[in-house]
Amino acid sequence: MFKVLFFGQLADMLDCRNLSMPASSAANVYDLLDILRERDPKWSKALNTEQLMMAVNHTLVTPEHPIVDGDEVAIFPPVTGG
Amino acid sequence: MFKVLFFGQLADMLDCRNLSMPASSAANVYDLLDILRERDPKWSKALNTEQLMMAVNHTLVTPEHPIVDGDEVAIFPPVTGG
Amino acid sequence: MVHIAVQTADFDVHLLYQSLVEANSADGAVVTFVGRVREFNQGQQIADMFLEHYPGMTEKALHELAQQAQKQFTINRVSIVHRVGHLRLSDQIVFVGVTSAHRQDAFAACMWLMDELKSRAPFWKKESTTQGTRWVSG
Amino acid sequence: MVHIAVQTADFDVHLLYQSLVEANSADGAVVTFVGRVREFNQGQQIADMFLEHYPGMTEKALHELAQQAQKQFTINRVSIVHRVGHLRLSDQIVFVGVTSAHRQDAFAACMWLMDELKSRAPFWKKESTTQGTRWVSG
Repeated sequence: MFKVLFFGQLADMLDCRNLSMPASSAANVYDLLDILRERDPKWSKALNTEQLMMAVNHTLVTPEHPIVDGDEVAIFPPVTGG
Repeated sequence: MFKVLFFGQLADMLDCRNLSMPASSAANVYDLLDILRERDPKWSKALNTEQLMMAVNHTLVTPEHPIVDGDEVAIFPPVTGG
Repeated sequence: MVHIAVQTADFDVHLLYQSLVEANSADGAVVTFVGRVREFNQGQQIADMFLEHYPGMTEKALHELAQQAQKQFTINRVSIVHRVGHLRLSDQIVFVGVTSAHRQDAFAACMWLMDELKSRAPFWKKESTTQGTRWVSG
Repeated sequence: MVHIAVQTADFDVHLLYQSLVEANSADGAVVTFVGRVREFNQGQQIADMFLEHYPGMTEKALHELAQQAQKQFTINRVSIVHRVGHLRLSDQIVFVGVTSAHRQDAFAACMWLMDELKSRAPFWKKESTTQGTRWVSG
């Protein structure tokens, strides 16, 4: 299993802050995004943007980054701190 | 009359912090420096450098700046505040 | 020295400044930046703000930025404090302080840290304006 | 707002910071620089220092720099405090604080002010080092 977290406006749009998925369901973040977009039109729309950032185990990654059992994957809109 | 002030290392070298001169003695700062250099070898040496800054009435000026009666002229080495 | 904090409470600029200079005779330059909630953003009047963050990742990201700054610039101490949760008009949001022997290095590192923090650290701002609530876009 | 002071007494960074942000909801960015007497300069160990200045011209020069910064950059408040007289190791020498809606302007103005202050404001440093006393060359 791995965890998926959502933050900011994206979490509001999905009305979801976290979920768990079987480790075998996605080999990398790119796959994961494809699978999530297929859930329903709301998810498809919210995730169909190039304005997403992603982290695996608290480190920013590119979509090619692999996902393995036990990972914490986070998907979020551009950050706006400071 | 006008006043001439010296500061920093220049004042130490000249062993002089201020003096007064007749208004007619120098038309501008350039003239004033020439006159002061003629005082004696110590003054000549201390003032014979391009590393001098000058102010008239509390404003930085170039050597061409005129000197008139009542002015306060200051001559000093490069500033080192901050 | 690296000091990182992510907190709901306000921070004390004076104490943070003290920790940058205490027992520090090597550094002639201290540059600090404080970011505050300002009245207008993108043309709308701000009433208050909610700052969401990613607990766990946020402190790690700030630590990494501080360490990277210490490698990239000739600086010594770095202090970064970022608030989260509900903030009101004029509240302090973020403190970044850097010490160095020379001011150019301290300025450059402090600016770099703020740029990186704004583009890489997981914070998201939701503003309450006179026209309702909106997420600030990146 | 422009606040200028030339003084022998130490200054309180916290009070100066407060005066920059008090009743100021327009400015999201506060950048401050503090210069301090550091242990080594040009390879020699500093024990203490004497800061000479040109009374009358100094405050005028700092006022003019602050006003020029307010014309040249999109900033609001400017505070400059410079000490003179005898200073010891780690003592605070100078404070420059700038507020602005945006951090880039505040950083740029604060750096510009320090550069100009160092090249135009009439201060001269005499350092006491382990090898004797020397005037710092500009």
